[in-house]
Amino acid sequence: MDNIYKSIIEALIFSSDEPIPAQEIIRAIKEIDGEDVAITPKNIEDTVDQLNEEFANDEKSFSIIRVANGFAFATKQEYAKYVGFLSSVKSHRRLSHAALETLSIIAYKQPITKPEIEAIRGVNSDYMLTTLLEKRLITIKGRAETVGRPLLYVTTDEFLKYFGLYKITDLPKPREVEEIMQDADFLEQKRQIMMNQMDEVIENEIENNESSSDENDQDQ
Amino acid sequence: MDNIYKSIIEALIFSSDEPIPAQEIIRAIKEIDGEDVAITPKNIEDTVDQLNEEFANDEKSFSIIRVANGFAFATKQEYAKYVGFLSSVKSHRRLSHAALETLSIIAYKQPITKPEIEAIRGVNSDYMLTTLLEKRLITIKGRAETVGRPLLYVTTDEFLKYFGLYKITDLPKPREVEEIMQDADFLEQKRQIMMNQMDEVIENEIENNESSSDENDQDQ
Amino acid sequence: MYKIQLDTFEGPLDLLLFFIKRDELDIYDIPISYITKEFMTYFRLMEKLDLETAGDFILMASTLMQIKARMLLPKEVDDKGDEIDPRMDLVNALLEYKRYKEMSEELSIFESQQRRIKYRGNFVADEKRNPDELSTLLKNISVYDLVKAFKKAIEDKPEEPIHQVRKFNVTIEEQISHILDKTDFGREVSFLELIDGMFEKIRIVVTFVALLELIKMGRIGLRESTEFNDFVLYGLADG
Repeated sequence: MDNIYKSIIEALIFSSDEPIPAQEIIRAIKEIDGEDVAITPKNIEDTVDQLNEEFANDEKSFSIIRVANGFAFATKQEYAKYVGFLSSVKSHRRLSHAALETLSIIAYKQPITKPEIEAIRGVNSDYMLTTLLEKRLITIKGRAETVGRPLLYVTTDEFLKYFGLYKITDLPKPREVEEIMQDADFLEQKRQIMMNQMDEVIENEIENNESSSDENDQDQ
Repeated sequence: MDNIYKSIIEALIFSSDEPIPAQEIIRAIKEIDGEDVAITPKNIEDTVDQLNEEFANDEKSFSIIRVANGFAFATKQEYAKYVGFLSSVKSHRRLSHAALETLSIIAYKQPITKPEIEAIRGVNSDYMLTTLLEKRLITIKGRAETVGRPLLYVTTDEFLKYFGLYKITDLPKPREVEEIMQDADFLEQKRQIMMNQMDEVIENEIENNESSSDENDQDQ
Repeated sequence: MYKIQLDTFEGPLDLLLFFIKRDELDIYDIPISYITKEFMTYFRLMEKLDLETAGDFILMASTLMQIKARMLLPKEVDDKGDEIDPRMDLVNALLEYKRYKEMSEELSIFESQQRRIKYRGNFVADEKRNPDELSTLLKNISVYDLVKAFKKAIEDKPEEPIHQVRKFNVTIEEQISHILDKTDFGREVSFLELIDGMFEKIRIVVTFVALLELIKMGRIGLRESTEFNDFVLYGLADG
């Protein structure tokens, strides 16, 4: 199928305004060219890899990433400071520690109830749940069969997109308790070590720009 | 300036939320790399032409077009039929909103008649009812005993399945809704008010504690 | 003692983990008296009492004191005759919490990386058809959206706008008179007795505020308890 569909696949991914799953690409092609077109998800995967190789060779500023169960075009990290200058990404604040903590519990334990979340965190989590629901990073899916039938919370596609994950199973697993115990330094601040300086420079720039530029709150 | 800024210009056009004017591109670059960067609108124009030439040579499915006083990426005409298959997130949301509103009213108020639904929504709901019926999310269950004996609408098993509910009473209760919906601002305000009230009290408390306790409080 | 910002801790578990690290304690052999004392000191010195979590700190304080009490009693044994360490539940909770705290740090790294990229920005030039209602109508829609839509539909209902004001079902005034009742004629009551049977955190918190208010007014006094409970309040003559 190679070259005939390469450009079409590229065009479909390029013009989709949300990550497009392989199945949807196939559906679009079959819709136009007929059901008998022989094209598989594997073909799509290979084509995307091939396209990305070309973008790399051509030193393009963007490539196709796998995110939220689909494919999407996105700029490369090297251009962060320039695109950060004009992007609306900058108007989103980073999530708080409390929000990240709550999210990681929901992500690994989903579907999960509020009492279960609170039992792990040791604090009331109403405010956190409201905030995460508002940001569409989590949602409600049914009720638990336990006493009181509390509501169940799960993560969304928006969650995957926010953290740049392709599938929920791509989340790194929480370490086992035994492993945690073997640490010489029990509570090392991994995040601070791993966040490189570049990040902070960009964050600063983004914040400076935020305060100086007129806020545009389009969410689309 | 050529190659140094080519990719940056490309990245800026690619990621801008609106068609981006040459002046804006220049502003972004100078903001990051300094005011003394020698770059003119003519340079931008030339770079865009050069990029487009490359896209043509590489048989890319997209190019940069001049639109609304700015630059924007667009997929090429020959892919229009495939791209046209995709639905835009924006119009999809608008439609969803009306459907969702109608569906939620039926879910919570069922069995309910069309006039009752329209009294709440304030708009004619024929189209939405037809669509939801077609989608099998709602169905007709008898007639009301009121004048004219209008049809009664209820949700279906498919509805329950779609939303991950076991039975209709599993829908979040109004009380729970209030809990979930308290908007973040309100909660934050509430916290602030209460905290201000307490600050003074607590400060006295701390002072008393400090003077009366035998703890040594070296600050470090 | 280090001066620390209490509001940088996500909650009591986080604070306990901090002590364990700072003092290089063995998590499987936590010196419970010591850590309770530390905890209570910080709790009292909270620079800002965050109302959402004050109740949780109180709860942890009482848990710690309960463990402390059980440590002094003859050892309990389980079905197999093995000794039950009263600290076991707390240790498990701490370890479980730590797992997710670590994960949140990983997520934070993903977040930083993701903030450095930007998706294609505008699609004005790409003509797309109107969505096919039947296939995309409720894409990515969940029961949360349903509830939200219902709430909005009801609120926007033109004829009879409903203005809902959320009220606490408990006021500081009410709790002040409640405390005064309990401490009338110089009677004594421990804080934990006072809040016994209060299930809503907000009620405990408001009671605590009322308590502070009364101390300020000189209507009640506080003293250390001989028991393991933290403090006892007693009534003072009207001043």
